[in-house]
Amino acid sequence: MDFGLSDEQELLQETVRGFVAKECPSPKLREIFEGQDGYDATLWDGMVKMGLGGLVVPESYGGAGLELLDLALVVEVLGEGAVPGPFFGHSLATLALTLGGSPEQKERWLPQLASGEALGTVALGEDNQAWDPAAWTAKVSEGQVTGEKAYVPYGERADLIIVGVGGGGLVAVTRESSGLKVEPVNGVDRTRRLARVTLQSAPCESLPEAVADRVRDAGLVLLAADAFGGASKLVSMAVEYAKTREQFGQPIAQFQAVKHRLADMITEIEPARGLYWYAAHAFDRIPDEAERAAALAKAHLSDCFMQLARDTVEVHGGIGFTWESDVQIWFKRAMFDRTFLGAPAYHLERVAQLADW
Amino acid sequence: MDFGLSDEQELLQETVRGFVAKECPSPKLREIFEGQDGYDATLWDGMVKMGLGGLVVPESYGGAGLELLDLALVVEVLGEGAVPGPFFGHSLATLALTLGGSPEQKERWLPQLASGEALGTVALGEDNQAWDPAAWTAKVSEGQVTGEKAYVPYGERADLIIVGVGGGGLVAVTRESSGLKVEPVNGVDRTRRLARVTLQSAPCESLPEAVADRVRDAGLVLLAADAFGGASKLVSMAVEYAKTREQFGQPIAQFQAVKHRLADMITEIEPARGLYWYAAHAFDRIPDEAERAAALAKAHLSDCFMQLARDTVEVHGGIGFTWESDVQIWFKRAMFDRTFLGAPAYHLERVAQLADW
Amino acid sequence: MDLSYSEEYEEFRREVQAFLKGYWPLQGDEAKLSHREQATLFRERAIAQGYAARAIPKRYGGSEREADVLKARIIGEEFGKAHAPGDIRSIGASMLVPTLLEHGQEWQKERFIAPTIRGEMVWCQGYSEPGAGSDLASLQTKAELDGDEWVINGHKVWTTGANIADYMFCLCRTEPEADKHGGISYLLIDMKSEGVQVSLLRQMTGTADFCEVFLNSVRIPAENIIGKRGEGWNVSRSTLKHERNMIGSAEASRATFRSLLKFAKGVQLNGRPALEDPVIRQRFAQIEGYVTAHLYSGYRQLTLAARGQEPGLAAMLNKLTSTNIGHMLAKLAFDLVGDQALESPSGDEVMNLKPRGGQAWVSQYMWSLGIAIAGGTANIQRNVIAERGLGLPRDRAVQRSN
Amino acid sequence: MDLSYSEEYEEFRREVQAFLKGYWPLQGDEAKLSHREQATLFRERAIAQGYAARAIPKRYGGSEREADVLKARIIGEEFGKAHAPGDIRSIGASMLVPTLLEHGQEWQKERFIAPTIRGEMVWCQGYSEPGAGSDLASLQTKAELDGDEWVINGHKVWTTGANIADYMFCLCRTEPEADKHGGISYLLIDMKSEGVQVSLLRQMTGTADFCEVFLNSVRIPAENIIGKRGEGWNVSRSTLKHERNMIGSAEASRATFRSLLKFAKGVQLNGRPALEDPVIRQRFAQIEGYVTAHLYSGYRQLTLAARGQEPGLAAMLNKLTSTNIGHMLAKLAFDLVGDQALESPSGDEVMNLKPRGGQAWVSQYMWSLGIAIAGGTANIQRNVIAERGLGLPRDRAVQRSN
Repeated sequence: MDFGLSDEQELLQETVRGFVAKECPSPKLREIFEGQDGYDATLWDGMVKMGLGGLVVPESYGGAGLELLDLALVVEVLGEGAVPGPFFGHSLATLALTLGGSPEQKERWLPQLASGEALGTVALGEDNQAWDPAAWTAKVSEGQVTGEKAYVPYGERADLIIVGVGGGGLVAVTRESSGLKVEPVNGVDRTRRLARVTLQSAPCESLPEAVADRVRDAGLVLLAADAFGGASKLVSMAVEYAKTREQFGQPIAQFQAVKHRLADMITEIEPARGLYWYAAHAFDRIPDEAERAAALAKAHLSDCFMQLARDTVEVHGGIGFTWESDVQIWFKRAMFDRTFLGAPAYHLERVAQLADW
Repeated sequence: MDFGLSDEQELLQETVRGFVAKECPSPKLREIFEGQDGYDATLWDGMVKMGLGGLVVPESYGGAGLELLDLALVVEVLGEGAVPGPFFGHSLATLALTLGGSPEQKERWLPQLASGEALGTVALGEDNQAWDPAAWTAKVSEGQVTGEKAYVPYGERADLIIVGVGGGGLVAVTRESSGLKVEPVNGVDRTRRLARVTLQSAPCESLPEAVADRVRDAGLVLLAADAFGGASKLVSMAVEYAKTREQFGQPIAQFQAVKHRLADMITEIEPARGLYWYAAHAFDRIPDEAERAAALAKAHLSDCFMQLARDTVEVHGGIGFTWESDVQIWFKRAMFDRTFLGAPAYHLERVAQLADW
Repeated sequence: MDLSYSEEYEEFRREVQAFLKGYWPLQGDEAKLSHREQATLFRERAIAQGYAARAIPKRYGGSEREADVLKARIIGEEFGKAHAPGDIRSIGASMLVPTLLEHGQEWQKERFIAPTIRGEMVWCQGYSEPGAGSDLASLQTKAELDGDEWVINGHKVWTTGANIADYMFCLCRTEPEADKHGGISYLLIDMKSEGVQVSLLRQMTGTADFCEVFLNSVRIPAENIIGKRGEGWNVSRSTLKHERNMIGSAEASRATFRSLLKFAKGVQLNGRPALEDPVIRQRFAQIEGYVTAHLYSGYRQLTLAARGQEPGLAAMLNKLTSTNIGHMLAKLAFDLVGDQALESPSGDEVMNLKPRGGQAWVSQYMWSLGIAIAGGTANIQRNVIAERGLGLPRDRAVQRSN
Repeated sequence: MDLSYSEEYEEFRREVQAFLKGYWPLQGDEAKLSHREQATLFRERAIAQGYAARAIPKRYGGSEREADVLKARIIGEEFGKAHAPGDIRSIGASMLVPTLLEHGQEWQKERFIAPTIRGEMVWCQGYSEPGAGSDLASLQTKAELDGDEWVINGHKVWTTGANIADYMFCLCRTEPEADKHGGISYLLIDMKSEGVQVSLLRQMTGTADFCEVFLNSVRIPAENIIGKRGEGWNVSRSTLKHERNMIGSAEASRATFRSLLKFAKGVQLNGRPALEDPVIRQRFAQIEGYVTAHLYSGYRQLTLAARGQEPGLAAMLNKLTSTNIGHMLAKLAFDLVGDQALESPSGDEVMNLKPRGGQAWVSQYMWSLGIAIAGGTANIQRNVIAERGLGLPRDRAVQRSN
């Protein structure tokens, strides 16, 4: 029994961490955050060159052939750095095709997605919090899809959109499809831009395997991993600030109220890393437990992230509420992680149902 | 508009407070607490002599003719002192007869109850948290009542028991009734003893007016008032302890963690006194709002009381968890106030329903 | 306990209602004036009638009436129902004017009070600095007397309304040799003075409700000081005392509670009305307990004040109670807003987009509650409650640094 | 990440299972012995087999095996399933024995370890005093050397099992001139000595799980000291280190969670099964998040230990996490227990009544969790996490008093 990472996995995290430190330090991050479309070609190209574009794509299609746990480990590090860009949607699209595509579809799309030649994304949720595949209403008829998908990561930029449709199926729509309208959403998280996708008899291809639930579960795990990374980063920001900010002639970290709050913050997040590790591992190896573990990890970690974001603002005082402070960037990522694919209360109820409580 | 007490009401509280300080100081309280039946004849006689036995009994029947607000103000002070004895059940019995009895029944019973010659109590709840009059199952047939009443304050000692029956009615049963079995319950709160009352075709008299809901509401207000008094007392115990207990060469009140917790404790309870004042006032004067105000006051204040009891134990450290410490006496009264007549969650749901949410 | 008003007060209420019926909204040509002009005009009439500026002597432009919290409350209620402009709620009226009345020289009162209460002169407050937040008295902005002028250099932050203010009341260090609190003076700065530079401080919501003010060799007349040199700290404390409000914070909490409840009635959560969700119902009922307690505590403080008694400890708790309720409401709002939490809380100048959907105001208000939670303010409040309210020992670091 | 055991370990597990099948429960005449005698007998065989006392050298009665957390875990799992008596979980075995191994003299190890790990010698811990709780080092119990004996006077509290213990390991002040921590020695007291008086400390539940020990001119041999004079504080710290447990607290939390869940499945709340109440469901799921996180953190620490790496910060959080979970579970239990909260949590000797109903154990356990919440312990934990874990400045008062 080994509840830990392999040397390769630790190396992977370190490599990505080094890349982020070098290619996406705070000034760069803020530039993209403030920018028009939350996308930086150099940064994305760098990630793709590292092989991050096709982490879970089989080697036979030009990918790294890794598993969800590896992908989640990378997402943790990207969450730590609040790295902006289309990685989340792209990864889920590659996973959807890998799990559910026909050999021909894989052949056609996966190499391009892995190499970064094409950008993928997923269009899952619909209005009224319809995140559950069973609740989707987009309709497919004679190779054409019609419907509204509410929050599509980097929908404006994606070449390929994996769209969730009624009955829990997935179809692929390309950028060039007629009947495809993509409008930017004025999203809260400027590091992960969203679009609203309207499909009006848009030509599409169905993925033959029914993997929508699996893709949703993978998404939950990745949001949980991002939340763990982001929350850990917030705690270190709060700790650093408290050590340096002085009031009444001493660092505020000297005040027991602040000191104990910081202790509570690290106690909230540090033990929770295993929740996303286990959920990813279950996705890869223990299918019976995967769905519930994913729901629990997402509910718990995204709620922690949000709470720690509030705490971090409070530790910072007024400055923490300014645009100028970097805290806001993670605060808004916390809002994204908490809300996207369904709020904690929703997934906690699923946790209860899936255990037959 | 005047949201405050009259001079008479302030005097009433001061008088009772003086009585409690003199007649029920800690050693006396502990003696009764440890004792066989949680009853002290001298203490009860003293209370009756002050007129507390018939506070809400009309003057024409030998009482003080006061209102529920006055009664609640007395209960607050008794809660502060954790005064043991049958006051709660007795008061509700006098109220039930005053509101719901026939002239003949009032004539027969109220003077005895007001003078303390006879002791009254109420048998409301049944097993499975059946506190709501609509949920009662005791059956009346041809002047005889049959059923099980779960938690009857001082049921062993009462001369007259007002019993809640199916359909939400109230009947009076006397100590001498055949078919009446009273067994002591090993209750948590040794200052308010309980009994289980089994009625097997016990002769009874119905009260002609349907006042069970009113009696229940009055009970909720009195528990809220007791909770306010008890919680306030706990906060002062915690404050006093923190000022005197030294660790690391200073009073623990000097540690910000303790200091802030005490500030949070007083902030929790002090503003909430108006909840029971208003609920009592509504009972007396604003019938449309009485039921909901009573439910809100009981839910809020009894929950505060329990939370502050936990907090007070924590401020005291290990000593707070001992039998020897007086904290336990209020801790257990908090358990009583929180549970009796239904837990906070139950009444919060009623608050929602009564507002048509 | 009597929750009705006595006949005297009901009569007063009818008078107020009659006045409002006759004078608001303005009629005829007056209705064509700008809203601000209309407000000033109406306010003058309300002052003449004794319905505004009641605590201000007539010679400074007030209506000089005997303090009567119940009448004040009736005026507030009736003006509120009629949406009529009553006492101006500016920082100048609520903080500077009481300070002037207590500590100002005669010429200062004559010059500043009347235009401030009419809303013609707008003030901002220059207290906080980048290095002086909860430890306000550590402020570093310097003022040196040069002939008959103060020369001021420094940097103020969180200055609400500095971009539209005519004047700033400001704490500056004038006696560098004195101890921490003893070296501060309370000065009035004309915002049009040379060397005053105001910039907006953008919040994480994207909007800018606060300013920074840079003071670069700003010169003001030596006479623009309230109280004596080095007494500014105490002068400003009396300002903070006036800032306290026995009932306002509770009524604001209740208003927010009600609007969130109203919002919840129109919201679906996971396929059913949000208010049918038992968890949401419990949370609303729980918060209602706190909101109602807070409100009744305000009524009680009001009653004590009307009787000439001290509200004591209860008054010290109002602010922390409001903050706590704000916390609970913001968290609940968060869970009600659903997927709109994915959308920006404000218009976005970069993308030039407005928030979608008529209910976007909720996310706006969810964020604005967020402001209340920021800062060491709640901890400072806890210190005050513990030390002044419960008589617990003072904080050693705070004591040492004084 | 590999949550299965490798073949080597599966083989080891089969060996353990085979041993248990052969030896537990005892058969024939041995089955007629008292439970305690059976346990001692079986434990000796388990030690011989290498399934108990693995860290203890053979010459002190142990089985002296190489440290292997996974094997230890397998033994724990299999002995648990078979309800077989494994390593004795006494305070002597978990705290005194490791201390003796690290600091004891040869004769002390030989004399005390073997009977302690066999369960024949029972210990209690004399640390806390009425005036020395979270500030343990302020203890006042005095020991003075008189010839070849220590003469001890003082008063210890919260001494679990003092009423049945043979010996107490005890902190006493032996160097009154030394500084706070430097004046303490670690002594071993025979509980049968004259002047030792034990009384039960009754808790608010009505039961007595703790004792007070009064030491009145108690004389013990001078050689009954572990470490040198004045080094007792450090000796005791190593004891506390041994007390830490990477996984035990998490497994205990999970066991409590499961038993509460099981209880909830049989409970009705307001006329329907408690687990159908959406609020209760949410709370269980929320707590499961914390319990599961805690457990996985334990697995990770175990894995790091197996790899010879330091668990670091994570290990410092175990205790506070357990306390937090205990809080949540106790509160939930409170809401599940319904009207049984009106009943006494323990038998009542005064009224000679037992708690009614088969589920009365819940209120029992609701209270026992209460114990964990008492005391400044959680705040001390927060200090440790903040100072040693996050590198924040030390508490001034604590520092000053050292």
